Amino acid sequence: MYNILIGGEAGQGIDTTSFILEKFFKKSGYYVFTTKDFMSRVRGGHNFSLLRFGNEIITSHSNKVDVIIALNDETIELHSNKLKDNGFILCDSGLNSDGPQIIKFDINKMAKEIGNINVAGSIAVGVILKMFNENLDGLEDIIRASTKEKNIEVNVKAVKAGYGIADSMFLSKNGEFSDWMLISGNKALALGAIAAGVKFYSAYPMSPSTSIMDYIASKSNEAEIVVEQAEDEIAAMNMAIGASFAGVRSMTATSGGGFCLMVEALGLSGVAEIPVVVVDVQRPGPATGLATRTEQSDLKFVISASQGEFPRMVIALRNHTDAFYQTVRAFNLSEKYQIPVIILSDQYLADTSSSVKPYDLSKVSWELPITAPQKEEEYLRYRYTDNYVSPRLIPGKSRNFVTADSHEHDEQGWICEEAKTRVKMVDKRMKKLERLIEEDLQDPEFIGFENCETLIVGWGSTYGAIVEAIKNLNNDGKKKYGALVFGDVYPLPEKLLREKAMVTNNIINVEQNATGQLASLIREKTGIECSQSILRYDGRQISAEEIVSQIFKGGDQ
Amino acid sequence: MYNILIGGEAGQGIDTTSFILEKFFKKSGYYVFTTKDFMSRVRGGHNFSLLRFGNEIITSHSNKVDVIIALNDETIELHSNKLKDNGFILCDSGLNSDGPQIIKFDINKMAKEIGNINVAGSIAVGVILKMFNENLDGLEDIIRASTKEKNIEVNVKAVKAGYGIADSMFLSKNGEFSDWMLISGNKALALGAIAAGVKFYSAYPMSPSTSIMDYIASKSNEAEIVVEQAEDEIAAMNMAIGASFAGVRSMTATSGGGFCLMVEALGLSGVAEIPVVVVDVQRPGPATGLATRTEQSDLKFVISASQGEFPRMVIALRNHTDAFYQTVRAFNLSEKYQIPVIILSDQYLADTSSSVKPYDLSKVSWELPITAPQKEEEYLRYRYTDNYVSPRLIPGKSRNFVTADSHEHDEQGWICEEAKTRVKMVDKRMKKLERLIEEDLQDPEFIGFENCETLIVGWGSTYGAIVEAIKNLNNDGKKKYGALVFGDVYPLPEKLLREKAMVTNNIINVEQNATGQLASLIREKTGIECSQSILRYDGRQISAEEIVSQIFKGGDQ
Amino acid sequence: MNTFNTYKTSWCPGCGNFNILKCLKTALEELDKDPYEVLMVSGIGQAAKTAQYISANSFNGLHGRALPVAIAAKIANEKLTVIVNSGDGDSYGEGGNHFIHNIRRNVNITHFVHDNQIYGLTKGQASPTTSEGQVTRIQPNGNTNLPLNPILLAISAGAGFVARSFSGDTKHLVSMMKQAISYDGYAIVDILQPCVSFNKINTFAYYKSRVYHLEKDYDSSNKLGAIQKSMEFEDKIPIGVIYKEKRNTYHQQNITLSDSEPLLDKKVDLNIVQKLIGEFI
Amino acid sequence: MNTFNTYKTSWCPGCGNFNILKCLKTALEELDKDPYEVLMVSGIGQAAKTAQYISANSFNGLHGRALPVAIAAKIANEKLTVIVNSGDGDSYGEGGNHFIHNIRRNVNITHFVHDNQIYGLTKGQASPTTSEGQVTRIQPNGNTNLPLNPILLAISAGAGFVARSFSGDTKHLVSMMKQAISYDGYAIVDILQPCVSFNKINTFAYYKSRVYHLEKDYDSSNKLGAIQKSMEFEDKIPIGVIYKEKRNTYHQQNITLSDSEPLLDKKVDLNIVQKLIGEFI
Ligand SMILES: Cc1ncc(C[n+]2csc(CCOP(=O)(O)OP(=O)(O)O)c2C)c(N)n1
Ligand SMILES: Cc1ncc(C[n+]2csc(CCOP(=O)(O)OP(=O)(O)O)c2C)c(N)n1
Ligand code: SF4
Ligand code: SF4
Ligand SMILES: [Mg+2]
Ligand SMILES: [Mg+2]
Repeated sequence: MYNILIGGEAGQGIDTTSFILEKFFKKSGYYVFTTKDFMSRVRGGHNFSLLRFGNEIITSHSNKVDVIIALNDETIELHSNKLKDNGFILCDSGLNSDGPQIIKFDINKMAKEIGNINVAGSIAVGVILKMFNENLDGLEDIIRASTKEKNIEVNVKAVKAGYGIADSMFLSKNGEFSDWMLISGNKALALGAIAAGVKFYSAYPMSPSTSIMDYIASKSNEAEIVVEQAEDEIAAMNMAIGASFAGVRSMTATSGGGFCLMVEALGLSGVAEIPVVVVDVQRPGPATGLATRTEQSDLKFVISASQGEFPRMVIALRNHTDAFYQTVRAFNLSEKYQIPVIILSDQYLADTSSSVKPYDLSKVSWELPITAPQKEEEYLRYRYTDNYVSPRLIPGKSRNFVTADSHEHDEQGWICEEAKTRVKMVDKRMKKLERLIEEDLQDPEFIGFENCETLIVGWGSTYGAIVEAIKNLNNDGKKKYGALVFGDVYPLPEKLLREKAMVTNNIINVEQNATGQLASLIREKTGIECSQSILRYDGRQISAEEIVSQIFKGGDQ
Repeated sequence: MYNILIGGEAGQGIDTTSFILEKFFKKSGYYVFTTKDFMSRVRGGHNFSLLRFGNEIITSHSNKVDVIIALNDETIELHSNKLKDNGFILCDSGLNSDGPQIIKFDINKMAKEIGNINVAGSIAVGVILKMFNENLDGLEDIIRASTKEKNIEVNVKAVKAGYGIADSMFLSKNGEFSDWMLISGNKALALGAIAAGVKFYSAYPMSPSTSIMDYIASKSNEAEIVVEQAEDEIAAMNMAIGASFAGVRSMTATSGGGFCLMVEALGLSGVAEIPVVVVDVQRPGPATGLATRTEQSDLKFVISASQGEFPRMVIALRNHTDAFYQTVRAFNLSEKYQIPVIILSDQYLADTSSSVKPYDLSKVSWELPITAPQKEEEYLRYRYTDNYVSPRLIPGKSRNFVTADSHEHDEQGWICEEAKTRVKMVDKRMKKLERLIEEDLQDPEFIGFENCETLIVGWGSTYGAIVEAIKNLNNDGKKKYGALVFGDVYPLPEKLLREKAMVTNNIINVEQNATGQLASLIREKTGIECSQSILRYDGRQISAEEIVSQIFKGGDQ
Repeated sequence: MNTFNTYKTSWCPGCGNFNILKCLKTALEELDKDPYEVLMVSGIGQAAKTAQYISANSFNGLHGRALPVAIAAKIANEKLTVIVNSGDGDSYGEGGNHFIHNIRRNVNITHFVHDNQIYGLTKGQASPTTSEGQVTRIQPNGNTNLPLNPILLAISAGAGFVARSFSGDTKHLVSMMKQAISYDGYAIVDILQPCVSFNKINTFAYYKSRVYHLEKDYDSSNKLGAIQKSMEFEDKIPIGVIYKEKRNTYHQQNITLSDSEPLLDKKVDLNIVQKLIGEFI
Repeated sequence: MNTFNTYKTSWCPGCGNFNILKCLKTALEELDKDPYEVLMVSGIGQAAKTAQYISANSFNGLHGRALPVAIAAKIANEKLTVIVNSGDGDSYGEGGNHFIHNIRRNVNITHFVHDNQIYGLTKGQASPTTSEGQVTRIQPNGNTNLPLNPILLAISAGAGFVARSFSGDTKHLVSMMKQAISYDGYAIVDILQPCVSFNKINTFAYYKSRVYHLEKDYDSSNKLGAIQKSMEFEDKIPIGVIYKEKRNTYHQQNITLSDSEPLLDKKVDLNIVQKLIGEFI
């Protein structure tokens, strides 16, 4: 397994550089996992990518680096401590930094000769490709996919030039992942929505959710989807609800700040029993916070958002497989129970690219609105039924009137203030959740020794780091470790958790927030207490190494 | 103690009728407690008031009624089951209803003779006043305060006419409450804000919060306050924050739906450390719900509202005393810790009038911004300090620049993405809450037997009913009961609760919601479990009688 | 056949809303609309209750948020006749941002604003259209905000059909409603409506004595003239179609919708999804 | 003495924001403003970062919400010179409702909109002022919304000072800024600004070749003329004070504020509170 860090300023082409490398490594069979760390600005500052690849499945980034491609001195200052003993730094001869592990080439000079200083990164790509013994087949196509037409030629030249000046250093490999997909979390989610049949997507741009809209918009013509950029998030959410009411699958995505503005309409979806899927790609708050960084601090917010009480479901995405399949499932459960389903992702997962087994469309099915036949004059939109869900007709599609009401209402959907009706309607709505718990809730994934002495609990995108940490901890052999990583977080699936809490009461929660939100949700719902918390809330994703070292620091080894 | 119910359609003058009666009873020394039950419409439907009065302190309404003033047949149909055995119904001879307890007068005919059918209620008032042996001194002034100039004369005539046709029936009394105040929950809150020095009040109308704005607006000239009706709740909240930043005490009030729109700015107040007081007068949700009814279902929402994590305080108002003093305290704590403080009230408390001991202004003090002297060039708005609160200068008031930032920022207030600073700033903010818990958090009020066998827990406006229920339960003598009623709900004061939970583990939560939000907050924070839940969520307030009967039904007697 | 029934209302006797509802029914019936293909959308307020009082599909959503729901429903199913009935507070106050931006989108829906120049349901606070100086419960010294001129604003934001009418002029209102519903694009009719309970200034008599029908030779296609006309709102208040222009609709411009197969009839094509998956391999 | 410094910026080289910031400093210095009495308010976006780059008091709030903060700060302390710098997306998109309604309030603040006709910070989506047909990441078939005309809208909503300028015309921009800051009431300057990274249509050259100074004899007090002028936004784009009118300000009309003692200097009078308590006895 190798780990390459590419660092420089915003605008120096770090994205393109890592994109090209990714593609080559994947093509030749490696499993690839690339994460991005960038500032909230268009030019300047310091950004970097971490490109990890190897012949086995990789579930998270690592801060131990084999190669650093440094497009400026700052990169070396900031990251040389991450370099492994046998690692090296690749940079232009013009940089000031020096040291035994630094290898300099005349990259900038070559770039100028080729005619564009911005292709320095591509020259470095060439150097790396040669070092890793890649062949340059398909170079032009890959470059075409990552840059504008007019820049293709110079970049091809640049890669070739870099390739020419280096020597191969690493053994060739024989990975099996060349026919897997390489996809980012947000694109995987967007693809899931398209497969689920989303026909109306409304949103207001907000990092780190915007690339979902980007992708769906770019495919809107072929997939016959209407993508509407709303004037604000209030409109985005109300539009999604309106379109869903009228009979198409709809979705909106945002980050925490935009979610705030959707909260009122979330309750509308709840009381009016209109399916809708809302994605919150989390970033550090409060308020504007850190726009391009990662955090898992909206859990408690989204499970309690909006006044009053109504059923909702919250699914946290753990990885690029979840991002696709759970999005499809979100649409189906939203329809089945006529409730809002919130998908929680975060900047880490959103912007990370990973190899993933091609999505299997035979696993995709579509829950349709129940339209139990009944006599015309008897249709009641909010009819009390045995399973608490009322038939949902589509307005204009039958000779029945379809209603939706934000007030408390009677079975017909008219405002109703009667005490008895109020209680029956609240109960009808809340019971849907009980049914969901019975029929559809998924237990967290268990990893590690069945009879573990220490149990890690986590949720969402820390999945990958936890999986790797458990593997390393258990390889170590001193103690037996296990982990439960939650995908469905609300309602909280309690069964497996309670079972595991019987096996050990040494439970450690790993979360990307300051207050341990999952741990307190677990305490609230089950009374189970975590004995240690590993919390990271500086906007950077925790790694497997860090989890291991924190566990050891906490005295647990 | 007596209990009068006045019922009829919206527009039939129920408010005026009960206002006049209230005033007379209070004047002659009774303790008065009036609740209102009305529909979300301006005319028609069914509304009623419950006027309870007596020579002792009354903390809640009761559904056992001595007298019903029925302005229409519907009132009799709906409420005659509430009538005590020795009670009676007063109505016009023209009504269809009949029965041994119904006393009819020619009220409508008399009203027509006086020249206005709408004074029927006032005639009934006259009848009642005579029955209760009141004298009519001050009649005209009281009527003036409740109606338009042009209607004063007919109403005076009407009351006198009613007075003339009845006989006195009840003993005269000697109450001590004539020099107490008679005030509604919302007015008490508004008065608290004025005493606290609110100078800027921005809000968007929303039942049941609007009467706070009404009252402050009506006193804005004399108390020198700017009241601004915002274009929406987003503006209301951002305005309040802007004015506070610039140096005046500000407040906004709304109900759950409007609070949704304030959620993003709540986080702004949190991260920018700008004091602000937000009132959520709860009504049943979700969404539009039941606009003029009561519920306590926003607790979990407001304690987790907004993305990210930041300190906030939530104070639930228990009664008309709290409404004043806790509002003053909210302003002070908001300033002391530079955090948003949320006041939770509800429609029941908001619209209920009660006698209350005149507020003592000597108990009112004002926390001022800390402006620790320092050298000009050294001022840092977000300086790290030993007590986590940074000096808060007012822009333009010194030769220092004052900043506010919604991003994560450094001590100076500039955008900062550095990991270390992020962690220090999150810690700085969150530690303010720990300090608040130590220095300022108030334990719930305990009522009943110290060594109780059963402990009731509740919060906010159910206080009065719980107090009365505990009295009745303990009078009964079979078992020992106690209750903890929370005012400060977030952070949750745990000390007394933990003590009491040692005394008994038979704990019953009484709440006006469907899911037992306080109970789950308690479980989350302390692990303490409630063994029974008494929940009411039909939009009507629970009474002491109901609590008692539910407890007995739950097998606890 | 195409009869629109009225359910029980909760308005005050004498309220202008009654006649607006009646005119709406007449207009729909005269246009031969099938009740099952009509969708009434509204926010919250007295006017907004209209959706609950007429036999058609209905969406009674959040205060201020009728437009986003309405346009999205129309996008989902263009066969629906989508009509918004809502108040001045709802449409221009809380919903102001949607008002401006949906004009720009030009989805083919109809927007009837029951403009009583007051917040009725919440018992009488100034709305965006309340007159300067008018005293209310919250504005005890009189409203100091410049009243919003919805006609002027709608034209300025680019609306293609902008009309004013009066709840007390049945024939005129029915005609405006029919034209607005028939217009291909976003059409707004600002309907002056007395609120007998909370607006004692802009009464029936007040409007009655001021409104006049646009001159016979009035040219509603002249934008600048229309803007000038829209500024008349004092002693004389013109009613009629103040501005009308042909504009491309949202549906005409959107590639997915332009084939006029309703969006809700389009099915997922798994071959396309499979192709998209392939692009990542 | 009254020097406004610039802190380190994070804008792209070549961005129009640099010159807007420079002009702002010049304008403030030439108006002899004391930096400690200036409050810069903004929302979120590239333009909105302006508040962070100039030595003055600053409030960098939420996306779209600069105006409510700004007017409230001015109400609290009228001695502050309150200036909003924010983007077209921030001011007209997310913040559209505050835009319209704060014009109606007429609080004496200044609003500089850095109008690059694009969402810059979020990397290039259509803003309300993006041209029809312009292709962006989210509008791959081209923007179909009618662009919002901020000048026309501001005049229609009742603004008393409405100007347009161009980031590339230093002298003009400084002059507009000075006039706007000096105007007694809400003043808006829509500043055309190239975004070199995400708007490849409305470039420096594009604006440069189109903008022209208003004719010498242009009458900025004629509302209808101003409205007509505001509709010119194609091959030729007029810059200058398009409309100006004297209007009563919020402070002049509000009884509490009309004595010109700043609100923040008014203290609670316990005698009055005691009197109010008495009213309930
Ligand atoms: C988010 C939110 N804020 C406030 C309200 C309260 N509210 C209900 S209707 C209304 C105003 C109604 O005025 P208008 O739209 O003019 O309708 P009218 O009653 O006059 O017909 C308000 C403020 C609400 N329901 N939701
Ligand atoms: C509630 C919310 N929604 C969305 C965003 C994301 N966002 C930040 S800036 C911006 C648009 C900026 O465009 P503009 O105001 O034109 O400023 P520019 O960057 O072009 O100067 C958006 C959508 C946010 N910060 N908050
Ligand atoms: S309050 Fe006014 S608008 Fe509402 S129903 Fe009564 S008269 Fe009509
Ligand atoms: S993205 Fe555009 S607006 Fe933002 S700094 Fe760069 S050039 Fe300027
Ligand atoms: Mg109205
Ligand atoms: Mg912009």
